[in-house]
Amino acid sequence: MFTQPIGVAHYLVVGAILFVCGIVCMTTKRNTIGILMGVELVLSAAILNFVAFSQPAFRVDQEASLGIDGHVFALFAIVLAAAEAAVALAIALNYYNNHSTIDVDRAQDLQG
Amino acid sequence: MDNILWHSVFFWAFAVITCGFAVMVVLSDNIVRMAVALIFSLSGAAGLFLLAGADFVGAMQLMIYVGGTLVLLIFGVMLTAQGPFISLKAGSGDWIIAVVMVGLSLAMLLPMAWSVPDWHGPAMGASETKTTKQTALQEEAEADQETVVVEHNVSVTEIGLSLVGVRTDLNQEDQESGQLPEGYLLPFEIVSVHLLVILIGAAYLARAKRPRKPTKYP
Amino acid sequence: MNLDRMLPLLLGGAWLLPLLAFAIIALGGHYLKKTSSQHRAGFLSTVAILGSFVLAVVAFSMWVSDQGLGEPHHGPEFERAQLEENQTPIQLAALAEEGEAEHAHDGVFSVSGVWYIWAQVGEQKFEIGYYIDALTICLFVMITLVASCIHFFSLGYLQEELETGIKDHLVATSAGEPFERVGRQHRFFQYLSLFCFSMLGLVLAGNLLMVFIFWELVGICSYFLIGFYFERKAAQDAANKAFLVNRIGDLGFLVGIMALWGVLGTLTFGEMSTKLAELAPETQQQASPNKTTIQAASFLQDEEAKATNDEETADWNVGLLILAGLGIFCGCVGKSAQFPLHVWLPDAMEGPTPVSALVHSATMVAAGVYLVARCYPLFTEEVLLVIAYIGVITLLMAAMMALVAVDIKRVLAFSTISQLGYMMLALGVGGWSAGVFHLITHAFFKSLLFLGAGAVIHALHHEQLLIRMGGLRHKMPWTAGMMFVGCLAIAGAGIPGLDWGLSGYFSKDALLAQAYAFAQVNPSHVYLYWLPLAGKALTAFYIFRLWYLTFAGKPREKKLYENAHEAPLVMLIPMMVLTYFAITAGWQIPFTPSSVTTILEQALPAVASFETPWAAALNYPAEYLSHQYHTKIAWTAIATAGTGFLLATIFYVWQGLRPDEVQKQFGPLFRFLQAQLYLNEVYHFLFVRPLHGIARACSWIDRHLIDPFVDRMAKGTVNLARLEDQGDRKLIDRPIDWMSASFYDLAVQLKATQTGMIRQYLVFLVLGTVGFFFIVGYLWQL
Amino acid sequence: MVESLIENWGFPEWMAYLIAATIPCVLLLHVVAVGALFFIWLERKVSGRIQDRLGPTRVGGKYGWLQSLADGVKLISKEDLVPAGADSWLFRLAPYISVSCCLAAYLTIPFAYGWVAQNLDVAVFFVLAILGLEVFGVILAGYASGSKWSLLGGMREAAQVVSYEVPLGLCVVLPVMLAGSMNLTTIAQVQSGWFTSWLIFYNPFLFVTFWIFFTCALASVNRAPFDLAEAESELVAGFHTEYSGLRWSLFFLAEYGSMFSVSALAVLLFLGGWNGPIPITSWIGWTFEYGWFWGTLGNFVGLANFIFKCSLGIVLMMWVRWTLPRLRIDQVMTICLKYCLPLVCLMLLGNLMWPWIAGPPSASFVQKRYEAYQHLHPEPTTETEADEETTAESNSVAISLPQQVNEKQKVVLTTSSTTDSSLPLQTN
Repeated sequence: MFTQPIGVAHYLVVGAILFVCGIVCMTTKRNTIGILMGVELVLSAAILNFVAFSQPAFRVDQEASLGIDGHVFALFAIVLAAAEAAVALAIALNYYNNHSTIDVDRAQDLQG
Repeated sequence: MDNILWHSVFFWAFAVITCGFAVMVVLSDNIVRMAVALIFSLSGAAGLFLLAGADFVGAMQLMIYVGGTLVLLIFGVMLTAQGPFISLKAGSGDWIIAVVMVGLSLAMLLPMAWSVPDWHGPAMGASETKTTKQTALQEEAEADQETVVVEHNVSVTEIGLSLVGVRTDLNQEDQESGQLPEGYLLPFEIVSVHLLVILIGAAYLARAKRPRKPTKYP
Repeated sequence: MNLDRMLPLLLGGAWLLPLLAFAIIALGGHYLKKTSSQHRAGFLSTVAILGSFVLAVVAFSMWVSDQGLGEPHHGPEFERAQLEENQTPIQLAALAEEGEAEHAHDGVFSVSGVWYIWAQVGEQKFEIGYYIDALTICLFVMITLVASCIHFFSLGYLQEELETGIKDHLVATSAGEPFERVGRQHRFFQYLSLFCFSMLGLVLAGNLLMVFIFWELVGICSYFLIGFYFERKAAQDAANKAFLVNRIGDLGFLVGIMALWGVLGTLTFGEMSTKLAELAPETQQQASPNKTTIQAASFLQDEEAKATNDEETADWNVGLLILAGLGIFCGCVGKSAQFPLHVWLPDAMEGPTPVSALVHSATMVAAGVYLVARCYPLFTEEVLLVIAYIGVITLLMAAMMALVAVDIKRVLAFSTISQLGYMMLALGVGGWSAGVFHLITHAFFKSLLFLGAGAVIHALHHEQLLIRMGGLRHKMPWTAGMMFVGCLAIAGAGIPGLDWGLSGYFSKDALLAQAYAFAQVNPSHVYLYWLPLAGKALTAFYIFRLWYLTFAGKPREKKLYENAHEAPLVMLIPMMVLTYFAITAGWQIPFTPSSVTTILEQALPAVASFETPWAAALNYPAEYLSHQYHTKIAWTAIATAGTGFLLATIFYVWQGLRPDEVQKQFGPLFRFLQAQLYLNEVYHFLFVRPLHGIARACSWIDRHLIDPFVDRMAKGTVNLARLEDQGDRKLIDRPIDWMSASFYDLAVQLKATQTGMIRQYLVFLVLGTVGFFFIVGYLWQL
Repeated sequence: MVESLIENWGFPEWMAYLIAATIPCVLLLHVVAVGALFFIWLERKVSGRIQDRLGPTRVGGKYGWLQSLADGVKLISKEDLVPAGADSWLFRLAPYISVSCCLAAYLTIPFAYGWVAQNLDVAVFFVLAILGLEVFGVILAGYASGSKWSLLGGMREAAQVVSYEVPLGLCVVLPVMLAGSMNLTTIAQVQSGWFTSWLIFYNPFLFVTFWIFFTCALASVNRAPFDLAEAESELVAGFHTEYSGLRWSLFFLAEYGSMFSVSALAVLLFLGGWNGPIPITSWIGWTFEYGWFWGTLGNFVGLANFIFKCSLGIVLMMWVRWTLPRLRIDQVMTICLKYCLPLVCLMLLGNLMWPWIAGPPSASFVQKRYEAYQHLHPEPTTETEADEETTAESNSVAISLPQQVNEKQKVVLTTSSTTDSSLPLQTN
């Protein structure tokens, strides 16, 4: 296990686990901020994949790596995730002001 | 023992931290503990970034994600918590659905992750080569193992220059011929403006409102 | 110094300054009124007119330095020579024609031009232009000077209009209380500025059409100003009357303008004389004294008829020229309140007194005289004769009415009419410069008299009846003194032996001398001399009657007398200025042989030289020829005026004759005069009542013939619309309603899928994505 | 170091790596621990002097040298309490987060040339990030204590640190801009020479920025007058009200460690790092190029310089603490968002405009920057031609971004032509 070099696939597996955890977090938490945390996990998984794909030493065909592009995309993803968190948090606070709770199951005002 | 690759050791350590705390995020009912677990999980991810040669992305992850966003999150938790240790537990039905989704997603994602031999890492692809081209590459890689294992760290300078529109990682000939992209100046600007808009929007959304006060019409 | 360039600039500026003030007050009057310093509107207006005055004086001095002051024609030596030779009138007339021919081609120096062409029809242009000669400049100076004085006076006179609550005792509300209203000094000054603008524009105008425009503008200003106290019924009626009566005159004016257009093809003053010169010789050749009738030919003669019938064309030209002259004079009759159309002026005294002073004595009513003077070359001899006779009738009639008037302002109003009659007479008998000279002197002393009257009225808190005044000289010595000077001036007081007198002395003297000369040449028209002379006695009588009743004797109303007070300085100083000019306007300008008359004579136009079928027997003596009669006329005139003065003194000071007894004696005449010859009633019977009848008939036709038809149409349309409405509902609305209802039902059924559960959506999302990848990843490959 | 361990000493590879990793760890731990002991003692003495008293005088002699150690012993021997209402897991965890973050910041701080645990390219950024993480310990402590005082303290700390991170980050941008690198070693090298070449004296904007940086650093390490999180007059003791014993001393340790690290950052960014005010070492040739021994000796001088400057910074912080009264929370926010932030933005703009005002940077500065860059990315010696060319350029041409780009492009391209395998080349 420790004698083998690491490849993209390893990162992908870690990313998949993070992703799945995020999904489960989003579906099982009733707390708005819990859902936000799930989103962060999912985004983190995506960023992990970007970074993994941009490291040429992680794959056989080194020329196929993303290089700088992957890093830049990862950066953009982080920045946008921060922005998203700010807005979502603002929405959550607003929701809490109006409903005195942050339970998303009660947020059914838009129900059809 | 001599074959131990320290890189792999640290990878596994960080992977375990990341995944373990991610699972803790899922399993914990206390929102603050979730947040703490998330912090560790994301910090572990930052470690993975550093291992993958993405110093700057890792630092960014720590700075913005962990240092900024999560502080905000915890702030939100504290502002909106009714009791000291609030927990909103999910029903068992939710858990069943979640397990089904976990199963389905992993069943999809893991085989996909392992489906491409190229992605298995430099040393593991030898036995699973399928095409001649890949075989050739593998042989070349094995022949020059030292070169392969040397990692490439993308320097901050390169990223910074690419963000202002100069790609230093490409062939100059290709750049001069105008066939390659010119960097990320435009997306960078768009993201900046986007951030500004988000800031204003968030401030607007979160500002204190007094719904009880009747509106006075002139 | 370039007169051509500078004069239009200066006078145009003087003309537009009041417009600026008007615009500012009109747009910002509300603001100006609200501020604490409430004189703002008044000051603005006053400053504007003062600016105009300064510009006019500058223009005048430029003119004088360029053109000189003018010289008396054929100095005293010539006159003496003429007297010695003791020529007969006929010979004199012949001489006159020679002299005239000399003078006619001296040429009148004038500056004319065009600022803007506002319409062009084919070759014809309608221009905004100017025509500046000595007359224009003198009138500019006079108008701006008098207007400045009156603006200042108004600041004092309309002081109470600054208050927010004014009780108008002449208007009663339904509750019997005096009507209370907000003061509107700014409106007053707004109208005053607009008036000054219009009046200056009228004088500056370069063509008759422009004159007409400003003519109407001064008319509307007069309407506004007469109706300034529009809450009062009398003021409303007076304003309407003035406006309507003026319209009658203006109709004639318009006809005259059109006729002139037909004859000359131009309305520009600068081009008129040349066009007339083109026309004159031809007319003289073609006209035959025997032809007394004009064939009734169509205006729309075709080319052939014109070509073949030159004689007729010439006759037409003369006829049209007469028509034009009469028409223009008709306008002047309306504006200058001459005999048949004079009825509006006495009523116009309902306006504030400064208005009466400026508009209804000094300037606007003089506009008619000015127009006659300006269009002088156009008038044929018949027309001039008509003008003279109308003038005589007016002056005598008005003077008699003034004898019996009891309202101080009405006396002055009749006096104004009378004096305007004198001017018309002077113009009608060929005394162009005498008429215009009298116009200028009259402006000074009449506005002085009006301002004095205003001061009295102000002092007595709007009491205007002469019989309630008396003895006011003790309370208002300054006003009394200056009024006395004004009375002397209008009566024409002077010392013939020294050839010294007040302004009226010179102007009336010149005027009567010209009438005398005319009567000498045309013996059949000798009344044109005697009647004005009689009028002079009447003038002296009524004006001193006014003065005695107001200032002399004992106070008749104690209460009024007690409350009376001298006018404030802001009112007195303008009066002093006017007094100065009322005394000196006729004097020679120091160190020169010239006077206002000589300056005016620089613009002396050639007298019409058409021989026309009807008045071939008339002779017009040249004006300078009348100089020989001056001494004689002066003595006569001063004698008649002295008679009038003496009579007035007997009546009202020495009480030798009792006015009420005389009144009883001449009861019918008295009532006839006091009712203003029953002219108002006659007009009412002749014009107003038939007009009402016609209106009633029109109304009946409207109600019983046209309305039912319109009603039927409307009903039919409504029925049609109902039908269409039904079609709309059944054919169009129903399918659309059905469609929207079914969509609504569909939406209601579909909304069940929207649970509002975020986590549920998420599950669907994930399952969908996973499913998609399964399909893509496994099925697709197969 | 690893190679020498394997080859000279015969260690197995894994043990060599282990040893090579342990040595810096232990050294750094000592810096923090001993430093904290010293500074705690110093603080007591300084506060005593400022308040016109003597401070500790008994333990360890006249100056009370061992007072801190005695305190430490006392604290360790105290009972470790966990309140019944607390979330015990988080309560126990919080001090460790604080102290480990504080320690982690030392990873990338160079104490002298080359004496750095991890010579990261993004060192400045990394330090800031780690310092930002430290706040978690405080927040968690505040939250997990189950006490209202603690919670309020934690909330204040969170708001304050999140806000002050913004101007702090912007302050750092200025030196980074000038040095053209985020590597702390490079930034320090750029400031070598006389003290006038320290970046604080580079232009007036940087001078002002240093003081803004100092203010914001005070706030971000939660020192007076910004110590709202532990305002004893309002919140008893703020976030550590419920703590006692060793855990409490860990918070204390973390505070002093952070003070040292922000001082180090200030020194490295603005005050010349390990460079003395007078370049004596370079005159006598004790540079790392001269030889291992003399270089090391020179480095020790640099280390002394560095630690002296850091200590000065800390004394300054103490001075401020015992001089200024504590601010209210709204004043703290006002200072950050209404004064520091606009001011530092202004300074940033001013620094950008500086070449237009004062002309291009001096040739010596450009030369130093180029050399620092060369140390970071050593060029192959064979490429003399490119070297000369670049040096000439950097000597003669004024500072401007395109020129920098050219320089770096050239460097990168020359490297890529020799070692293909180490650089990614996208062909598609």
